[in-house]
Amino acid sequence: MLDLTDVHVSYGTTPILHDIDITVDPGEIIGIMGKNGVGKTTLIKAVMGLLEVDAGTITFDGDDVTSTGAAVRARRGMGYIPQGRDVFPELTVEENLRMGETIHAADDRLQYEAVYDFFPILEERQSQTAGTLSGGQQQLLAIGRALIGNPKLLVLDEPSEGVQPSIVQDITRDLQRVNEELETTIIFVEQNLHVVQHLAERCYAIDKGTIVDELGSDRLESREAVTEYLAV
Amino acid sequence: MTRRSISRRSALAGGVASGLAAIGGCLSEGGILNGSGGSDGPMIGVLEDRSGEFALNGTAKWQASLLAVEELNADGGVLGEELDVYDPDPQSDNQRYQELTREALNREGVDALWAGYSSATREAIRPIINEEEQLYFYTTQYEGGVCDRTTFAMGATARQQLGAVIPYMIEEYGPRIYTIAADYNFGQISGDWVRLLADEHDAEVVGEEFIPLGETDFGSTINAIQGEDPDFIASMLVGDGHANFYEQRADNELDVPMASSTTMAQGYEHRRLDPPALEDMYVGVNYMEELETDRNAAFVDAFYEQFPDADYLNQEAQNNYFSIHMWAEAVEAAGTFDQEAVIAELEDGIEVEAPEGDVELDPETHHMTHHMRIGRADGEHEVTFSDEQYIEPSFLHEVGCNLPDDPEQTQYEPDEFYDEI
Amino acid sequence: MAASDPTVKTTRAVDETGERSSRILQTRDLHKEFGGLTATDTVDFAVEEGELRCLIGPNGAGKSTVLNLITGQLEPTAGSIYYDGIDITSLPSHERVDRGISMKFQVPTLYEDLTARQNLRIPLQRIVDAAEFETRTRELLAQFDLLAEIDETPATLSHGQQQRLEIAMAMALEPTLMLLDEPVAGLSVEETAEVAELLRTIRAQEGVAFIVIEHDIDFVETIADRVTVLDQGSIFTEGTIEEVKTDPAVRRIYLGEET
Amino acid sequence: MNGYELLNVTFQFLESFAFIVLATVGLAVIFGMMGIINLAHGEFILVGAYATTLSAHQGLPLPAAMLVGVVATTIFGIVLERTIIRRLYGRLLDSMVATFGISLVLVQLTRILFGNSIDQVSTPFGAISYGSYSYSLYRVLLAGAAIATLLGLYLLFTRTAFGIRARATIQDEETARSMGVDTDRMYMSTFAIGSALAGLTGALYAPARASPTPEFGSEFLVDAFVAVVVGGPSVLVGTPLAGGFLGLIEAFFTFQWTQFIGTVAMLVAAIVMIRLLPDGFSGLVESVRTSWRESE
Amino acid sequence: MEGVRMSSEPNSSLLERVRSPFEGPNTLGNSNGFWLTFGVGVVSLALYPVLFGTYAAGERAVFLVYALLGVSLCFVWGFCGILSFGQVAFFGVSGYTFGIVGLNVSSYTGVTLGIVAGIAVATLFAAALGYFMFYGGVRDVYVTIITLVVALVLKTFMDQTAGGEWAVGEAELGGFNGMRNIPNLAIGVGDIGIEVSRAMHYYVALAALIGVYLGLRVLVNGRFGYAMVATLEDETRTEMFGYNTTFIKLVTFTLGGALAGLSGVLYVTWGNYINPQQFAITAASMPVIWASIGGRDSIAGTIAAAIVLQWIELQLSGEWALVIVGSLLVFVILVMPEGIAPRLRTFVLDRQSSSEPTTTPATTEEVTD
Repeated sequence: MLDLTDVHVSYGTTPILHDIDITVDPGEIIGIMGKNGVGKTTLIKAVMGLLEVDAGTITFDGDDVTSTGAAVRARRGMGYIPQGRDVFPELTVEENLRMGETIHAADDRLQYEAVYDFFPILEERQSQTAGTLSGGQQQLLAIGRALIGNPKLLVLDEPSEGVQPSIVQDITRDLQRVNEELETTIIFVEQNLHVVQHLAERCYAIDKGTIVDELGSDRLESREAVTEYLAV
Repeated sequence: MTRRSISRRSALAGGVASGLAAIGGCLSEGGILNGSGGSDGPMIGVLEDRSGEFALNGTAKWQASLLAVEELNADGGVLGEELDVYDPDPQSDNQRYQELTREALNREGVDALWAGYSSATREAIRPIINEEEQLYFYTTQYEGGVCDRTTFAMGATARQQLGAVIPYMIEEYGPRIYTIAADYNFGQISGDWVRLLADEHDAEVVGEEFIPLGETDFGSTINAIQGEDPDFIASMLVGDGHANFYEQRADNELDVPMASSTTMAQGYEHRRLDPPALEDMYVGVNYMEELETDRNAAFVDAFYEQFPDADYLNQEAQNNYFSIHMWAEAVEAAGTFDQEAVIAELEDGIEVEAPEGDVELDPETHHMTHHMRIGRADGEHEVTFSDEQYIEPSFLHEVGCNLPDDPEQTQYEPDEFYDEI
Repeated sequence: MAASDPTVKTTRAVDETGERSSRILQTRDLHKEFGGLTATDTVDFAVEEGELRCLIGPNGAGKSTVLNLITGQLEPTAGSIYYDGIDITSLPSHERVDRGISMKFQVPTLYEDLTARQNLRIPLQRIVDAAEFETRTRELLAQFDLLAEIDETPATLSHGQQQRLEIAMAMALEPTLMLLDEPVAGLSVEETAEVAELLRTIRAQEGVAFIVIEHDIDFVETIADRVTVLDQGSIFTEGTIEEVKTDPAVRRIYLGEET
Repeated sequence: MNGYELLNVTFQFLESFAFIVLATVGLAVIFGMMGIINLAHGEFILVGAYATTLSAHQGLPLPAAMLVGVVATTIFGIVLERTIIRRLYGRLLDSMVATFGISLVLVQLTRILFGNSIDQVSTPFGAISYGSYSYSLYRVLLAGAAIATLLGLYLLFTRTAFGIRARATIQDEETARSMGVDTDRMYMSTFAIGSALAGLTGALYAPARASPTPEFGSEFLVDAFVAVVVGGPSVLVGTPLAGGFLGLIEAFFTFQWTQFIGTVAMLVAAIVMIRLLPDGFSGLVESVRTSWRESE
Repeated sequence: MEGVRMSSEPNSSLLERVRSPFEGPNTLGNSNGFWLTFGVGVVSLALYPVLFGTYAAGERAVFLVYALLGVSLCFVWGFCGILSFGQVAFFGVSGYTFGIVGLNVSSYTGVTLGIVAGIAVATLFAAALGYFMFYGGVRDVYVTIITLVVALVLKTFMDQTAGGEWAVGEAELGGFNGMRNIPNLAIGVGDIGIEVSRAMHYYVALAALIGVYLGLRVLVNGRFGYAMVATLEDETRTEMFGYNTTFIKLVTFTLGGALAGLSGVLYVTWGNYINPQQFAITAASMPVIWASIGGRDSIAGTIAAAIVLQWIELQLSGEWALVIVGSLLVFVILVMPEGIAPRLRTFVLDRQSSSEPTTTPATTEEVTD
């Protein structure tokens, strides 16, 4: 589904990422964990095409998308859920969802009912402007918005950020349901222990701008193995 | 401008010689590389706008000037020499006018100059012309009052135009006048003349509004006129923006007749605007393309033969045309292109066969005695003429302008001489 | 070393109660909202003279907001800031700088067209005479190991050199409180160690107080006297690095586990 | 002030409001959405007016001629965007200089191609009479057209997928791109809409003005710039408020004194407004909305 | 003046010491080649009246006057990031003020006072407008639009000052027709003084231009210049070095107004005339065009562009003139957005580095400013 080979990225003159190799198979839920400031967001933006890579290749669904822009990647089936509260704050919930229609304009587009079925709160708040939602609701909206276009791959940047712990558990469950019921592949970056342990089937650990470890489901169950890459 | 400031400025200019100019003693006017410049043969300068704000009025002036020169040259030239024309486009830009005027006077050494549509342009270049004592023809109809030794005003003055049309309107429609005029020198002096003429004919100005140039909204003006309900409107509006008044007058179905000194004969509004915007417009003019005389028919034919795409042959174009011929006659009579001799010849009194009729130059004031007519536009914008009079430039006589005896460089304004204003 | 304006630094630190105190900076109930979202909530925070304080916390905890409130780039919705005993809450940034607060931004923002020498001149010319430019420039560059790069423009400097030049520029103003926003972000291990060494040296020599925002806990460990942990816009806990590291609550806020 | 005079002021207000709004919308859309100051805005209006007038002369009924005016200006805008403007995104000041150059060229080309003026199309509908007064019906109806234009823009930007994408692009271009929005095409379409609106203004005023000349567009420029500044960055909120505010000031002072005083009062009010509200009316509305939300 | 020298040469020559205050990183041209070109430029401008005569020189003096107006914009825009369309406002206000004083006090005293008054009023006007904007939080493009609106308001106002009620003493503002018979430039008291004739006006304008040019070079390479350029590049950061950037912008804007005022005085004394057209949008755009084309951070480039463009406009006549000028603008903006002078400098640098690869290690050689 998604392959990153030997990817290097810098921000201005500052090198951020180097020698990144990641493979995601269809239907998988892949986590990328790391502490603050190790380059997680940079990595996810490079996956989405919002940052250009200096070197290396990115293939998606069999096509080389290294030099394709974000808009094209989105229409090919990448659904992006940005960090924090990056919904369009001035648009209503419904308008935000309609933005999702541009993603992966396939015939089997998800109906709004289905999204509302997943996230009933969004139907309740349909005509409210997104900026007035709580952090957790905004996160649900961002996920719902991506799902409207029925993407092949969901790309999430720290879904737990700015969200209360109890809601984080709900979001984790919702994402698992999405993966099971819609067969959507998921890749996310995270530093929240709960999300990493409960959502990821397989997980890469990132530190100082490069992949330092890869953890299978067995090691993910070990709290010590995971906290090594997350804790303070 | 008052005479005092003029004389003071000359006094200052006198100080130059003792000043810095001495340092520049080694500098020649022409320079090493430049030679004396100018052409060998006779040349006139024609600075008329073909682009910018006044292109609408200036283009025909330029075209008619070229026609006159063409005719002179076809006829063997002036004093047997082919006449050249220096005619760059000043683009309705007064600074460019100043530059081009200096260029015409100093580099090209023109024998006579025709330049400028608006009074603003004339006033911008007149100091240069005065400094060089250049023979200059200003051909636009204007507010009047310029009494200047080397300047010859060929257009009808406000006094001549309004003097024809205002009394006619008072007679025809009644004594209550509402004045609307462009808010600058021309409009304000014209407004003074309307008041003066109203006073002379026992009429009354019931309302007066001066409107900034370029203004395009006249809703409030029209409401104000409707509030006063005058017998007729005296309109001295100027330019394209102001033409909107006529359009809006028709929209608002304001059917008060209008008298004007500025409409139709210059900017051919009766051709450009859809009827009946100018219905019942009466304008005091010395010339319009529609004038039905044989002499004019020949002139119009010649003009459109030369310039088939021309928009309109306006009053100012005719003035340019006849004054170039008049200048050529004066040169022939003087036997030289020397400007002083030509001025002396012009001041001797000269008559010329203009398309508007035979007209005379008034030696004392350097203005023309014009055939003034009332042109009226009907509901279809057809123009008819009536009430032709031969009117002298009387205002300058009254203020004592006598250029052959007292060569001055002034512009007189009526409010300095009449208490009624 | 002569300060620019002797009057500003002669006052001994006095806190808002009028008592003499060794606190150089004190905030009271600092509160900042952005269009309805609370960025910081009742932050009470004090820094002692010459102390090196690190500010840590997860993304979005409000660390940069606190820094910007101290420098005056942001205006608080409520609360006040005392510096050296004076209420500076409504002072414009440049006047706070005059009182001895200096700041190094996260992303290097050197003046692109100027050489290292000329970059340094921008802060230097505010406090020394033209005659001293060259000596002071060389001193500073030597201190930050950049003397060889004196005529280089930022584009030709390495990332680490750029970070050091920025710190040198902030230090040129001879501050009493220095704010650093992620000084080692994007630096290699060796470069990080160099910066840590540099900060320790400056502190020892000049007695400057520091507030450092940093994610790199190893780096924090090597430099910090005390650590303040921010979470959800409030101070979560404060203490030595050892105390904070072993505090299970701190681990929880970082890992997102429920308390 | 009697009843008739009140009607006079009302009509004058409606006329000022219509003029300011219609002069501004095209400029405001392009500035508000793309951050480009189009100094050739007046000449876009000129294109609309000329296309309308010339096709009316060809015998087209006025509504059809107006449509031609709008379409011609839109196409013209798209061509300019693809060839020149596109290269100037993010270069605000350069785009000002370039559009000024375009403006010079257009005015003079119009003169070369069509002469110093073209014959006018007369104003339809006649006048409303009341007491001794009357007012042109078409000019009053222009206010309706202005309101309809604003309403249309409102619907376009809130009800259509295009509008939502356009607004999303302004709020957060990066996220919009990651939602599959082709922002380059977004800009082209926005420029086309701005051009169409300028064309509409030209088409609507072609019959309400004296014969069009190459300087036709410059009449709209001052009001347009003033209203954009007073309105602030948000077109939908700013333009009607600026039109209403400036129109009221102009109408009142014009009624009380003269048209000139009205114009000067409007300009002075604009400058004072900018001092008080650097982000214009839409900034004010935004902060009122924020504080209202907080107090909830 | 300047303690820091770019060259690390210990015993710098006299020439270098003379040059040093004028050089620095904030002006593009600092090399021998540049100063040679500069010298050639000054000498040829000085020789122009000798070669082409005093009439031609008197005529072209206005090019230099307008170049000075361009410099006033270049200074505020290129060195402090304030794009002002209002330079013509200060220019015109100064011109009218000079006219009012000069026409009322009819002696050399009056003219001398007029010069002072014209520049002073323009300066105060700029200071007031700048205070209003910068301390009112007006930024970026809104500064541009406000300055444009101010110029247009002045035009609207001056256009209607035709009536006698708009006379200030002897001086009639004249409305659309403009103010005429403004005295020539002179300095003196009472009847004793030196008056500048048209031909000499050229040299006065040239001297003013060169003086302003060199003065500005000293300024922008000095303390204040560093502060200006720092403000231009990054306002927040500069604020954090303790600079009051709002004040720096105000001072810069005010100085720019004073320079525009100086050129306004030189303008009215050149043509003895001024009208409201000087405030119109076309006039207001001209300085922006010169600076854009010449290079907004290059004073010499702006001067050259102002002179050359005015010359081209004068040479081009006929209906296609404006089409050509307009197209030229668009072309230059598309092809060399930073302006011609910086582009030329890069070109010369490239050629030098390719032709002499081994010599002159660190010193950058530039030819244009």
